[in-house]
Amino acid sequence: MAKKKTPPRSEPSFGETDAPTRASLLHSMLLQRRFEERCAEAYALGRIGGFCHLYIGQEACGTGAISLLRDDDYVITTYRDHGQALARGLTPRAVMSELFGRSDGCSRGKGGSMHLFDRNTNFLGGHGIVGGHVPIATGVGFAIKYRGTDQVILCFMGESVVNTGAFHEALNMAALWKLPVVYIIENNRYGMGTALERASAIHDIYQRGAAYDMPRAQVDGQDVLMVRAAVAEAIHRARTQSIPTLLEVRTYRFMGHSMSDAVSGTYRTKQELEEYMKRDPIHVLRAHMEERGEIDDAGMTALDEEIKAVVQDAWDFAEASPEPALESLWEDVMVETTT
Amino acid sequence: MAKKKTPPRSEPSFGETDAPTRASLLHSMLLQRRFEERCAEAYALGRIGGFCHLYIGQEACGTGAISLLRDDDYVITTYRDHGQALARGLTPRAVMSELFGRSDGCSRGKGGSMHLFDRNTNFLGGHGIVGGHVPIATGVGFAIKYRGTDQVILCFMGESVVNTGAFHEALNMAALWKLPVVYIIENNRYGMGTALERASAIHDIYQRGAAYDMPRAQVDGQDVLMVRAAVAEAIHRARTQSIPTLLEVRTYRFMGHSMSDAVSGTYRTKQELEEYMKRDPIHVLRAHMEERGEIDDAGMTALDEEIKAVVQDAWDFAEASPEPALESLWEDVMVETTT
Amino acid sequence: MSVITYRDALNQALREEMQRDDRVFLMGEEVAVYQGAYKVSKGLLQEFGEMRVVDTPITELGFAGVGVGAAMVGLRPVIEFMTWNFALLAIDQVVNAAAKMLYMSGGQYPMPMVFRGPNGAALQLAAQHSQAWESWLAHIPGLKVITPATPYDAKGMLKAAIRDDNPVVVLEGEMLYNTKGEVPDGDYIVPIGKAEVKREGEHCTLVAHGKTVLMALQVADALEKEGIRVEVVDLRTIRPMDVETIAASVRKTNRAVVLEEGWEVCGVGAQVVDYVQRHCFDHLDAPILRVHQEDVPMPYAKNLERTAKPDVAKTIAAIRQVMYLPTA
Amino acid sequence: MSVITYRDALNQALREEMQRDDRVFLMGEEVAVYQGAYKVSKGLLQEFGEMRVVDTPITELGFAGVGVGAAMVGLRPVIEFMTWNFALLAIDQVVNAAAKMLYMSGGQYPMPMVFRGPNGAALQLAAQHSQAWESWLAHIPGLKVITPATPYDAKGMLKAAIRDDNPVVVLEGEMLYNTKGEVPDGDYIVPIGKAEVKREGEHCTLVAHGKTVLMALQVADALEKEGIRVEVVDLRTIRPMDVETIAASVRKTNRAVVLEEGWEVCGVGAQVVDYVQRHCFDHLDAPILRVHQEDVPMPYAKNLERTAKPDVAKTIAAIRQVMYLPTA
Ligand SMILES: Cc1ncc(C[n+]2csc(CCOP(=O)(O)OP(=O)(O)O)c2C)c(N)n1
Ligand SMILES: Cc1ncc(C[n+]2csc(CCOP(=O)(O)OP(=O)(O)O)c2C)c(N)n1
Ligand SMILES: [Mg+2]
Ligand SMILES: [Mg+2]
Repeated sequence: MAKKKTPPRSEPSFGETDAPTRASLLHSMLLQRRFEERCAEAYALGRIGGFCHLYIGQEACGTGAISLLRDDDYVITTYRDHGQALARGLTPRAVMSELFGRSDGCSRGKGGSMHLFDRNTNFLGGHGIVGGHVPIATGVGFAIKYRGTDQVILCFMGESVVNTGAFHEALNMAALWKLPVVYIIENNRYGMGTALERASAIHDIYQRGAAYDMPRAQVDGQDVLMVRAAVAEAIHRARTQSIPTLLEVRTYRFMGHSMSDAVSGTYRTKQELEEYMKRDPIHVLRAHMEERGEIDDAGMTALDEEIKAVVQDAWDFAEASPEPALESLWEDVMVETTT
Repeated sequence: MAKKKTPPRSEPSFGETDAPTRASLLHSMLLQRRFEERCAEAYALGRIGGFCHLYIGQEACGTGAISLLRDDDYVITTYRDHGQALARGLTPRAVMSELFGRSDGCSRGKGGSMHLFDRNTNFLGGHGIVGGHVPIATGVGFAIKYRGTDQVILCFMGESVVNTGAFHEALNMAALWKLPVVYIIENNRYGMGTALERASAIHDIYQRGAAYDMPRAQVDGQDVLMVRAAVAEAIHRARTQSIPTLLEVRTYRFMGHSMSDAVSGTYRTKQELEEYMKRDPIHVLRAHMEERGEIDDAGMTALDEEIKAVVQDAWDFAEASPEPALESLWEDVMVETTT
Repeated sequence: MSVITYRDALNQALREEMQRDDRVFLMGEEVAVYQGAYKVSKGLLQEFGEMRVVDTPITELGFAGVGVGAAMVGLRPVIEFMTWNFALLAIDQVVNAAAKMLYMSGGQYPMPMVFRGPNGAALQLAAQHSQAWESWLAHIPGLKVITPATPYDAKGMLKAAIRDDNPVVVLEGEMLYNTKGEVPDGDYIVPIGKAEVKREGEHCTLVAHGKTVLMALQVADALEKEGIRVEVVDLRTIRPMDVETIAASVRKTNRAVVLEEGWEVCGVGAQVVDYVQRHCFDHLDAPILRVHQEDVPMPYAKNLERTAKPDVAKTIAAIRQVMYLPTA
Repeated sequence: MSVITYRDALNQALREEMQRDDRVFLMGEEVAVYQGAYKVSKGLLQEFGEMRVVDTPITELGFAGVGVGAAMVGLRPVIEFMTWNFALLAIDQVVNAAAKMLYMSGGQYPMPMVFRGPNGAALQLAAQHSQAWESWLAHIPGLKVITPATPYDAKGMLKAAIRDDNPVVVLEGEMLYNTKGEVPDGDYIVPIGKAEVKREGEHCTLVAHGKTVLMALQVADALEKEGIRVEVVDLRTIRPMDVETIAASVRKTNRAVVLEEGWEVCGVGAQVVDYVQRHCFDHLDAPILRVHQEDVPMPYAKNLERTAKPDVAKTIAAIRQVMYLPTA
């Protein structure tokens, strides 16, 4: 069961990103975007059911952070997990099949949108209880230290999580025991309909890290290169010194909280939404690349077409994937013990 | 059910304590000390059962803080509640009867050492789940604000509590909503056998308040006059501005965690204990009073005799108090609804 | 009388009780600005203001405790859990504080409060969001536990719960919120602790509660066509359970099936079976059978979820079995 | 074989399993420096060091979650709750994470972990510290729940639990830790899922588990003197329950009483009753009776506590009643 350790590679230096990396970041972000646009469509058509939380607008956070990981590192996140799953390398086919509730889904159709898992890429889910996965991340950090490897785990969460008891207990332990965990708060300003300012007594929430003497920073979450720079530093600290970090990545969600929530109206205005949408993370990266002459309109169109085809393929694959066999209902409750 | 509001009185000015007040502080602390010495005896004799956590060494914390309250204010605390109950004015008879499990006990014999309650003095218990009473205190603060009175609540807790999720959730809400609660951490350096430094990532734990932008301070908990000064300021802020405060009162327990824990050995040394015992809060206050010529050896002896008689009376009363009637087992599960 | 939804019935109950008694307030996640995650509290913020309709941070343990504290000093909190799945985080406050305060204090501190929210599975919400907690809550002395099945009962019982001086757990259902029924416009109370025979019959007793009552009525309809008359007993209150109404029915029908949406082991049905065999031992013509969720966490896939849940067909099969009729 | 205490039996199991497999570690409050609140982990810190015997802050939810995370990536955590009363704070991690991870992930993430600690009442610890949680835990698919009653079973079953690739809940008892019995010195396993007839008899089946097994044996002794031979079935595992062993006994005795220390409503006994009436309907000569804690929070006063708890006299009365004998 012990994980094989990948050979050491050179750490990307802080803040630096080369052209191929930028291209792959753009590819990943655009894939997430197009993928989720089709999710919205599939939801409307009843192909996807239950709760479905889209990541549109926040792609730079997960993409930038995950792009820095080694294969043997870990990722854990909330129910808003499609983007990070794709960024981590789960195939669009496996994810779409899961959303469609099919047997080729990454969780065999049992998890659905909120519970994407993939052992191959160390993608530890997809968790539905707000705050619940934060102690789990701390536990993975503990296991890494226990084994003495130099892996790290990224733990993504929404900004509401900082008010939960689970967050507090988990961060105190990680700091106390010096565990290699990078806690990444994706501060999209709202937890469902509750603005950060109506839920937290402090508004610069990375300062919650002060309560644990934990290294911390606030980052522009719409610029994937800034995210990469900040996360690279945190990963480096985790990997080489086994010290955790708390990062607040400031972002915004362009869609409703879930598919059943209106995009704007009750708790945020259309103007506010439109203002934030001007800083679409895909446009921000594209602008960086255009400046450097790395992409033009034609390139962008070609990329888009390519990606749309990939997403269409995922849809077709998912649709063709069989429903789970009814007997599988009773499987996976218990595993056969072999020891 | 609405509480009658006591007429406004002048707030004690910060830090000032007059001679009669000092005398009454000494009386209260010595009463707690002698009372609990007899508790230890009663426990050894099997008169008291279950868990029994003594307050010896920490008397200045509760005594100083509670001495500043109005009758209509509230107190809530942990299982280590004998001292604060007596300081709040529960009679030694009612408390001893409760510890003996008798019908004249302040909780009718149902609560025991960890669950002293008294509606007459707004003593809201005596709670056994570490951290559990902290949100309850926040709720009392909420109710005060809801009603628009100028009451306050003091919430006592051990230093281990700052690591619990309940603490975090409760303090964030109190700060967010500006509630008149004074949270008083009695930092006696150990939670059972775990030294603060092995449980909390920061050691100046009043700084946990920074995570909620809450006014905070650290106080010498062996000097009742210092405690009074700090708590007076916090109460004033709560009463006049409805702003909560987090106070860390540095103290030490002279006994084991509970009656079943050795006084020293496993987790702290005899030397450490003896060092701390030099700053017995009763001696510290007595020295203040001797300096001012307010007490001498004879006065002290007389006071001690008087108090010992009161405690003996409590013991005799408790012993004579009948066991609860067996029918009472089924009472107090539900109250008859009258509305 | 108007025909309104279960959701609006709850909303009326909250509004009327808040108008009637200014110690009553509503607290929980998204109850105010958002008008309730399931819109049960629609309009209440506007009518009663933000001190009485209070949005909280995501802190189930914390705000349940805030409710306990407020109740201790005489307010009458209604604590909404967005769903009861999340209430697991708060269960220490429900069980160790709310349910025990009166007892531990020797009768000094009643807890006039309500914990409410949707319970059980909706559609395809998967394992962490599809759980029914009535058997857990009913296990605890010091709590009352109610599961209204109709808009009429929802309004009348929530009002009773808010006026009760004890902690009352109200288990609603996301799948019930849109169901409709006749509801009196003004004030009325449906007492806690009384089951109701929702349909009379003489061949078999079918005990249900909450959303399975609707399923039970469908079952009764279907079997009626074959001449089998099923008596549907709606528990309405799980604790304290109205054993007499159940027993009276079984003494008449001599057979019983218990239907619930939760899991089997130590479920509500097990307790009903225990009562029935003790009270009706000599009247039983067949073992009592139970219908419940399959013994697995809830899966996401539509076909698996459908198979996991109790349904009309499974219930009919159980009834036929206790009647020693061939199962289709 | 040596005669050792239940506490030492657990200690041996932990030590041997930690020697056998370096993925096994123990975590909880006071398990290391303090040697365990009840000294179950005595000497382990000294033998295995602070990475494998880990003191935590008071954070039941947090450290249960740490265990889940460690198990996800292949360690085999043993999480100690100082008592199961405090585990209510952690129950979300036990139920929503540990019990569901394998299922939600479609079989990818087994949870080879143990949650253990003392359960139920000791002496005069009052309402918040005297609760028995087996029925709650047994309700949850995805968990195994065991309640060893003797030192022999304690060692053998804890070893089985640690080697199990699924989350196993081990309910011990503060009142059991000092009890003594014969225990093999080396390695052996008592399999999870098998009940045991601890005493044979033909007149009545008495089903018990955990510390009530000792009470059941006293009951059997006492009744033996009157010529009533009671068969004592020790469940040992609550989930999955060994229905066959119970049913076989009842088919022989035709009567059953179920004894447990927890509360009545939806307790373990209710489930046993449900199984027995379904499997032995035609064999039962009397309704099954249950003995359990009175339906109140636990009081502090000695006389009240004694009255609240199940005991030998109440159990004898129940057995006499199911045998239609006059109750003394
Ligand atoms: C413990 C718990 N309480 C409530 C919920 C319901 N809920 C799901 S998401 C959510 C808001 C979370 O907001 P945030 O953490 O900011 O993440 P975001 O959705 O913005 O990504 C809530 C209240 C839940 N899933 N778990
Ligand atoms: C939630 C919970 N976990 C564990 C315990 C057991 N316990 C009782 S007191 C205590 C230590 C508390 O230490 P601290 O808060 O510093 O208070 P002190 O006893 O020093 O006054 C522990 C672990 C408990 N009562 N509740
Ligand atoms: Mg958010
Ligand atoms: Mg302490």
